[in-house]
Amino acid sequence: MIEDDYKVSLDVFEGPLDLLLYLIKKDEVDIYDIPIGRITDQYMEYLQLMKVLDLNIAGDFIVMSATLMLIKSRMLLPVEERRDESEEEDEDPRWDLVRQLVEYKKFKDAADHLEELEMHMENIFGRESEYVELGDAPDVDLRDASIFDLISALNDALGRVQEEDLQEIFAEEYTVSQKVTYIIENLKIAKRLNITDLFAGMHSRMEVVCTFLAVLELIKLNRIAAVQEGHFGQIMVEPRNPELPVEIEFEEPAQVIQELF
Amino acid sequence: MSESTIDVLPELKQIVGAMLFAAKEPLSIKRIRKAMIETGSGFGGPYEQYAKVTESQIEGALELFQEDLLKAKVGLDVALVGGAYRLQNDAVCGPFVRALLEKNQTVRLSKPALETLAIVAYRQPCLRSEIEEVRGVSVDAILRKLMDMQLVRVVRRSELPGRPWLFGTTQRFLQHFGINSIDDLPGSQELKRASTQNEKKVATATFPEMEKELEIQ
Amino acid sequence: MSESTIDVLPELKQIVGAMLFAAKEPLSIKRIRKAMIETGSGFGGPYEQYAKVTESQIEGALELFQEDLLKAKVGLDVALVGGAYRLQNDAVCGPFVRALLEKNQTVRLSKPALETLAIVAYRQPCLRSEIEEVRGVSVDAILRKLMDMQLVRVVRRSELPGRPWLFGTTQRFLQHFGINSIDDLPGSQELKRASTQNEKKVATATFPEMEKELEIQ
Repeated sequence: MIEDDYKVSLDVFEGPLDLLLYLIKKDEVDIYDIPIGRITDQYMEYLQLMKVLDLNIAGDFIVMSATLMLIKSRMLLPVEERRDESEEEDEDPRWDLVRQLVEYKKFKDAADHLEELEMHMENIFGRESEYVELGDAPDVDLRDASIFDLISALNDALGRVQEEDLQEIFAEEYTVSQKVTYIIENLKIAKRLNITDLFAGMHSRMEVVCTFLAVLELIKLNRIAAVQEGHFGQIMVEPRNPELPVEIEFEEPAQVIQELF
Repeated sequence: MSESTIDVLPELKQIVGAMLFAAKEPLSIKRIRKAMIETGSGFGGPYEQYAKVTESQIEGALELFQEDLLKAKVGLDVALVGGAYRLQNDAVCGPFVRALLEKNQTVRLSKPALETLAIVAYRQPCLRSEIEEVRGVSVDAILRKLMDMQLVRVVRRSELPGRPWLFGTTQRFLQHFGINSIDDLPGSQELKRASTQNEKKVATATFPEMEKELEIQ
Repeated sequence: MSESTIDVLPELKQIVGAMLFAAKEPLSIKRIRKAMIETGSGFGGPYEQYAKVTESQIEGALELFQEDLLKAKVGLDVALVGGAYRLQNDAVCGPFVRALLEKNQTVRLSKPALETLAIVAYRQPCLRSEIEEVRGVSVDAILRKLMDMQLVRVVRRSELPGRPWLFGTTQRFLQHFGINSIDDLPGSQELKRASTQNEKKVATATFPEMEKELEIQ
């Protein structure tokens, strides 16, 4: 079983709306005509992975899954019956959600604009000789891949792993700390690694998951950054503070492994 | 390299340039005028003319200064940031300046932080619950961090039950992003809304811990 | 105010201007070249040309920069101070800058301090006893103050019995007075003397307290 104090607890500041927009963008579907069944299934799949990985997901994600299920079921009803249930005329059950997503999308665009301004200002120095620095507080880099991008990469890697003989899997021993060392050592040589390459040649799901958790742990410790150039681009792993020694104690996530099978 | 000679009276354009250069922070027209008046009345004689300078004359001098600076292509520029003028390096020279100052890695804001900041910027003064309604996720930790970074501040308490805090952006926010005023942000009319309308609409969320901390300060 | 565009490569003149502006201290040509090379090799691509920049090219760019700056009359000037270049405000605008910075009372050195400093400057490296010989009065306190102000420093111990300290001026001294090098001081050839000749001549004075303090540092 997973130990209570083992938490990757990479603060997931992204919420359910981010996940939905992520899926909408990934599938290139029309935000005003969301294929609710397909998106709901994908949403649940990601949510399941996040739960299994024991990320600090908020209740908001659960609430949204209920909302999605409700919309999905109401979409199945003929229009007349829908009207009976709610007093409103003919309203598409998706409408409230769409409105919320569109509204949020506007602010995401506004945030993109701020991001551009921030990058521009990095090259500007005033007489105070300081670009208004935000202090040393280690923050997640702007180019950082979102947690959904990472999970998507994990999903792909798991998909690539051959269905194996279960006996064989459990015979092998993989640990997160082992993979932490593996990543650090590899980054000393390569400086920059494609996350897909990190999973390359792995034959068991356990190994993939341990590697993935090691990536999350290192991100959380601000030792590495997962950066992505452009939406849905390749995710690269880079070292952040190479001079710091690694001293991480792990409780191995046995439960995670079990749940994935 | 020139000799110390005060036999030629400087033009307004030169003076604003020298002031912007020597100042450690952006200068407002008022502040420039104040220094000119002080010098003018302090020195007297031919300097007295500077004591009569108007704000629009200074504005004109600043425009001329920027024009001539850009024409000369000397790697410098003037920007209006948060209502004040700032002398700064030309953005194209940024990479060289960074190398000189050994600024390799800059702390950049994460996407969620930028989004939260955008909501605060457009909707200010706004409640934490309003931000959470838009983002669909708790913003407690991010808001706290943005306040630590002095990009967001508490504007005042709202009149809603529980008197929750209303948040807004700071002068530092404007400086960090090089913005003169919130109205300069694109789509500000669309994304803004009458605050009264929403203050009523939005459910009151208590924010006890943070409020307690704030009161101590 | 422009968009983030690094699509136009800056001229050397602009780059040296931006660097002098952003630097906190005067810049040597070597230092400017180092930052250019770093940027050039770091960015690669079209930037690589900057990695090949020579010192004389930079010197040329600095001359051009100063020329264009003075032509534009923007209240700024370049000075060569202690072998390094510094961007500074135009001297004629000084009174206005002082008013702005509220530096109405500039710290001026007293006559005795200036005299002591002059002796150190022309005769360096020199012993306290040499200064006292010229001034005919103890300079212990003044010397101490000048060292506090970082205008005077200990160069090394002399070879004389008791190994007393030898004093000299600092980089800050050059900056404070806007001098490029000691040789630029008027009559420096006349006032200087072969230090060997004098080291023997001058009586050794102990300077116990000060020396003790210095050793602690």
